[in-house]
Amino acid sequence: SMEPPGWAKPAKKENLKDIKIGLSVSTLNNPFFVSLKDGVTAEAKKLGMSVKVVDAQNDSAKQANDVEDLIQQGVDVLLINPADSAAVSSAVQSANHIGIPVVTLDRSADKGKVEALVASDNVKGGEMAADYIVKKAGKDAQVAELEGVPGASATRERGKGFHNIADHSLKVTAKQSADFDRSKGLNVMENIIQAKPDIKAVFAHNDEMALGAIEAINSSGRNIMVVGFDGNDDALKAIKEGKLDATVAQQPLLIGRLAVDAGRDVLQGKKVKKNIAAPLKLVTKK
Amino acid sequence: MKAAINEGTPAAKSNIFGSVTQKLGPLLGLIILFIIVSILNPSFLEPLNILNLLRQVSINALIAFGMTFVILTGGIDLSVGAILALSSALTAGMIVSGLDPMIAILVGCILGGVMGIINGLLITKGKMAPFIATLATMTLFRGLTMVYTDGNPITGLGENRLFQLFGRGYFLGIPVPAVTMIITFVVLFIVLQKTPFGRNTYAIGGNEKASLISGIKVPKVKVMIYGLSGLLAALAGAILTSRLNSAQPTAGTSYELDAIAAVVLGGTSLSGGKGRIFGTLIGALIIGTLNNGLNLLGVSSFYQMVVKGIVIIIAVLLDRKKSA
Amino acid sequence: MKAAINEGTPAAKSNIFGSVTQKLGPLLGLIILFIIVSILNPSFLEPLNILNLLRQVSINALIAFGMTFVILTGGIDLSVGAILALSSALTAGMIVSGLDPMIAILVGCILGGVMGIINGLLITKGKMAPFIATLATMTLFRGLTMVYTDGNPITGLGENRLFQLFGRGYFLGIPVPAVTMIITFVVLFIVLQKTPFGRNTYAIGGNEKASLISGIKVPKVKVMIYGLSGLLAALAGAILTSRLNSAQPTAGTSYELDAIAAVVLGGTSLSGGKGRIFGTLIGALIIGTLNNGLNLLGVSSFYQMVVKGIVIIIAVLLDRKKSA
Amino acid sequence: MHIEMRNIYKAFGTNQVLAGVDFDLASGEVHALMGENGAGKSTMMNVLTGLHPKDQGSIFIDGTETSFSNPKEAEQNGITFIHQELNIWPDMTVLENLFIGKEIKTSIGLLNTNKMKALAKSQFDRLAVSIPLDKEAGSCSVGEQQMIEIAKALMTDAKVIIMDEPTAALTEREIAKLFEVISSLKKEGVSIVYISHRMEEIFAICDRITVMRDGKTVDTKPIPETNFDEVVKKMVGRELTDRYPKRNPQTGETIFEVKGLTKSGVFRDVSFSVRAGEIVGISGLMGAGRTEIMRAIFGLDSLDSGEIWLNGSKVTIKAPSKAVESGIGFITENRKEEGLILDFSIKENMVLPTLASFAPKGIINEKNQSDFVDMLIKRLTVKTESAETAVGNLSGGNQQKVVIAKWVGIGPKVLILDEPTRGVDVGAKREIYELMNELTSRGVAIIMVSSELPEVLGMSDRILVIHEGKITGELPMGQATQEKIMTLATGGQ
Ligand SMILES: Nc1ncnc2c1ncn2[C@@H]1O[C@H](COP(=O)(O)OP(=O)(O)OP(=O)(O)O)[C@@H](O)[C@H]1O
Ligand SMILES: Nc1ncnc2c1ncn2[C@@H]1O[C@H](COP(=O)(O)OP(=O)(O)OP(=O)(O)O)[C@@H](O)[C@H]1O
Ligand SMILES: [Mg+2]
Ligand SMILES: [Mg+2]
Repeated sequence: SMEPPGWAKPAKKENLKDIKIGLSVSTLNNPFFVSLKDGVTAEAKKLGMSVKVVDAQNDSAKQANDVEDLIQQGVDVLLINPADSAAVSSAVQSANHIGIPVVTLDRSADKGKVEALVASDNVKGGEMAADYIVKKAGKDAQVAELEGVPGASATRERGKGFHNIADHSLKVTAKQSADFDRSKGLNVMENIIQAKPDIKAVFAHNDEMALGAIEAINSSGRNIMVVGFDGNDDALKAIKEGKLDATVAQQPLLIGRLAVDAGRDVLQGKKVKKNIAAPLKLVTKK
Repeated sequence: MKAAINEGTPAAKSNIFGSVTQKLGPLLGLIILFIIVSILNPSFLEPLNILNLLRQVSINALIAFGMTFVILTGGIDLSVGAILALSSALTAGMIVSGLDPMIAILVGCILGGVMGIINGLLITKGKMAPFIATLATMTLFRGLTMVYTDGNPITGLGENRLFQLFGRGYFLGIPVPAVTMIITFVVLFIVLQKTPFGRNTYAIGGNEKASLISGIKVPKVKVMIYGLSGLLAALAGAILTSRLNSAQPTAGTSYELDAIAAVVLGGTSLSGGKGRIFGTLIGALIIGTLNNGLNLLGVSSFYQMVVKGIVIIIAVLLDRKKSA
Repeated sequence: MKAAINEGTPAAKSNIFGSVTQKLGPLLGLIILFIIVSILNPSFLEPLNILNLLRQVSINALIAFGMTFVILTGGIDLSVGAILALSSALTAGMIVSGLDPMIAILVGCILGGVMGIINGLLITKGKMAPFIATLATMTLFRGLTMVYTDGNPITGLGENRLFQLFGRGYFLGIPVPAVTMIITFVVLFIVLQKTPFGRNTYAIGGNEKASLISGIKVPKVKVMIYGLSGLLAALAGAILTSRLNSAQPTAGTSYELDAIAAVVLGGTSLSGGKGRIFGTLIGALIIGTLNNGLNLLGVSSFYQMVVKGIVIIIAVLLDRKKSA
Repeated sequence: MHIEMRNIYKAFGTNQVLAGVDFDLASGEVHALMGENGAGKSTMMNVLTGLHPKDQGSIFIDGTETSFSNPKEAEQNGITFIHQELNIWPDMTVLENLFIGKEIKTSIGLLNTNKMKALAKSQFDRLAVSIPLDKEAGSCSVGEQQMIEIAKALMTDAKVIIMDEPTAALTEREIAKLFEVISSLKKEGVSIVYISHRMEEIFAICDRITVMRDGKTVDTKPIPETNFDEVVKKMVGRELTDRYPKRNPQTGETIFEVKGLTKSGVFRDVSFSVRAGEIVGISGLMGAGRTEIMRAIFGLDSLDSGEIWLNGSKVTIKAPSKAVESGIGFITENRKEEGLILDFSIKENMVLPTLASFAPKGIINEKNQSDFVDMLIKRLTVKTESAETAVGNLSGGNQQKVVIAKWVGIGPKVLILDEPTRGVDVGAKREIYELMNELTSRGVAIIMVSSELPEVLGMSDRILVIHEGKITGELPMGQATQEKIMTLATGGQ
């Protein structure tokens, strides 16, 4: 059988008054997701709901367990920030079996019933970054790409968007992973500069790597433009100081807030949009 | 430090009394943990949660069973997480290309066994230290996974019912992964305690030279054991593939550490020759209960790490005290 | 398996010829690697790149120096990466709250030493296996880092020039981290080869029981060595903090594996008692050259893992062959 | 220095090892300490030097009650212990070994290698030892390692030296040198506690003897007032008529033969054969290569060339498992490292080579196994409460019996015994010899490597002498004498 035995199912709750939200985050080792979580908790607090947060540490298997544990705690609505959209499906389906509504954040689920997806479009963001580089560095400029953790969805989507444009408008002559990590971004960038001295611009899949790349570029004395992704505090500060050229800023706090609102609406029987977009914006030094 | 010299001192005692506490030590720990968690959050003991717990534990337990054999010989296998990922990717690849999922799982497990055998050969024929041999293959297998999947998860595994049941279904009300784990446990328990192969495993860990001289085919046994470890990692990978309905290239990252922790919490000595697989089952349940319980208690993931570190230290220290 | 039993058989030979190849083996490997990479991409040999390489290597090398002492005693330290992160976060926290950065670094290093001493005490007083003790503290220290930083990097470390030079500056044209690494190497080389403390380190790894009987204060030496390992990890952390101008909560993840690989590639035996710190320096350079070279050659990160795994296997196998 | 130990008690767990021993050591005497394996000799000395704390009793040194908390402290007070188990660091050089824990430093705290070298040299000269100081200790022969330990002890300027079976691994020549050193130490007023199972040595160099049994001192007497038989009787509690049982060989066909065994640098062109029911003794100096030949026959080391024939057909033995399958057993010279799994029970150790035969259907039959082990325990008179006792808790002699039982259990056609009675007390020795007789009477071919000439002479039907890896001679039973063997062993004709 694909369903838990009847005797094991929890008693269903009808009371909508004190709503308990379950939030499963893909990771809290990254300021972006920390902000996303903060957005959820702040909004929930405002609305007087309680939140249980679990952290999957980027492991889809742990996320499946986490969601089960949240269901066990009798949450009324599940906000899931999937570590991977395919892998999260079965967790969504288990929630569906029990009848708990699911809202996903930042990434969707391939299968199962999801009431709403609140996300900024990573593919779109990658395209925005590429467009900006084409505009500033010129068509067919040599660029480098600092990729995130191999296999992570952000890596794939941002890379995909970037290449949608870059493949015909830019020359991506170096493409290396720096694992979303600042110190690796620094080392890898040092080496790229060494190998490809004619690089004009770098697109980093997140701000951490971009900030690492800046350190490498500064000490090499070259002039290379850097575009990051996420818009975290450090990056925004670096843009203000003129160190970083641009970042594709997401609005994690907003994503969190919108997700809570969507969850509330579903529980109150209101209709919600399937796709709720949190706008991306390209932040530059102007 | 004197203990090092007095080793084996409580001669008579250790047989009558020692072996009882050796067996009960970890179990006692588990029971205490159970009591604490269920007092703090009664929903822990609800049937569904216990079923969840069993399912959650099954993957780590399967890997840890293989790791028990490896550690009993005095070795270590750091590559299990990477084997899990690679075999899972290969299995998914076969399913996508149209092979029957259950046959794909079987082939995947065999491939996992082969990867383990490669470890075994590096260690025996290549005379590499297990730590470094499996550290290298960990990197290698993980790299191959990335190359094979191009860093993308493999999805579209179809709707084969048996395959879905394998990771997500229930058999007589018990989650199928838990059933798999229990059957594997019983088989391996018998192998380890009741067969010459099991005895040889202990012997090699107890004194490898003496084992060799006693006519035990030490290299052969070791290769088989690393093969077993790879096979079980692949089996765990198959369950994960079914649960997640996809193969994740990053699956299994740092699972080796959880498996080793389960083995050690279960009272098996890292220097080999001493320990039992029942302890490993308990060890895996302790780790699973911690994960599950801390989630239920709403402890933030940062504090969860702190708590887990402390619990491991306390558990091992208590075990040492008892056996001292 | 035969090697285990024949150990040390080629009595006379090993003194004249063996010790030379033991010293030269890893160095030879490094030279071959250098030649291959520079043929494939001549820019590898440019002075700026060599300076980069030295700077990139310095962090792993510093950690690996401490790891060499630990491994020589037959132990292992899995917590170095977590100590690096925690001490780096604490240092950054002190700087942000207004302490003089250089004093903060000093205090941070001492705190790292204290964390190492905790490891040492768990291992000696608590009689825990080093693997499991440092596995537990790895989780614990990493958790504490997360709790302390709330998962966010600590920034705003100001513009203190000395502090910036520490990770990013040059001294007589050589990157300061490389200078730090070289000075540390010289000091530790003398400690290990020319002082009773160093002798004791080898003795404990060679025969712990006999060392104890010979009046070596084994627990004290061990605690000091784990303390040293923690201190060096913290020093590496301080360099990283300065280089990145911030403390990253996830810094140092899996650095322990790189450090262990450097030690083993340098020819030090994981079972203790045999090896040299010069080898570790070479080992760290091999790993650094691989990372740097594969980047320069534009090898995709997936294949980088595959290549690294294979290189480690080949290097260790060749080393075994030579010493067999 | 005058030492007095009074009414000492010491137990390990429930095992009461010392139960009220008294012992006194006068200044400048050589005092023999004898007793069966497990009588508590080593333990008593470990208590004296502070390795193990005593449970009860008192120790007086020059009249003042003293209690050392560790061996280092004892050493600083002039009491040095050469342990029965060698304390060697195999990967370190001879020089490093000599100074571990007491390195000489320069004024700035660095190692003073020159000074240490000079000191080591002078000590080695005194012992007439010529081991290179930069040789790895692990590649030294057991005898050389023993000499390193002795030199190390002499360097401490001790007033009391405890020697726990120092000659177990020494050659006649080295033993002679050691005895010279002992007598010169005696003249300097150094006292020596001399523990040994070799009766001849005791009567050759000791002034007084103390016999222990079951953790108590039975008697202390000046050597001239006692004799061999009395000592043995006190040790084992009964008369022991002969040290070597009568051999009554009934040899059959040649069942084992080796031809031209060669391993370059170790041995060359070794050929010999053994008949069913025959004991072939293999003699030679320490390091002559006897053990290496046996290891190669057993498949532990590789051969460069040569053939092994068993029951008239040629066999290739690439691994010990093959040797065991062919019916060859090998009792190694080093029981703790190579013979036993110390944490395993007696039972588990004894069935190790025969496990598969107890599991015809894959599952081990515990009952059959226990019956088999009980039979072996009885037959070899292993002294133990139960078959479940961990082997590590047995005395040396009983451990040796377990190793032998393990190989008797496979029903061997050929049994190789390498130093079968090293460190074994007279009583147990005699039992081992009787067992060898019993085995040969049932047609087992035995190859016995031994460094104890009386043993070789007492038990062999034929003696082969090895010198530097070559067989230099063969002596049939009736014609062998100590002198003839020594001539062949040193390469003379
Ligand atoms: N560290 C220890 N822990 C437990 N038991 C021990 C320990 N040391 C010795 N024993 C036990 O104490 C008893 C006496 O051992 P001891 O080594 O003193 O005998 P011995 O007279 O020196 O014998 P041998 O002639 O074989 O050397 C033995 O039964 C032995 O197993
Ligand atoms: N484990 C070992 N490691 C290194 N060298 C060894 C080892 N065992 C023996 N040797 C060396 O091999 C040579 C032959 O030693 P072997 O032990 O075969 O001699 P033996 O005649 O049996 O003497 P013994 O009575 O000491 O066993 C010696 O030079 C010895 O130093
Ligand atoms: Mg003794
Ligand atoms: Mg020998």
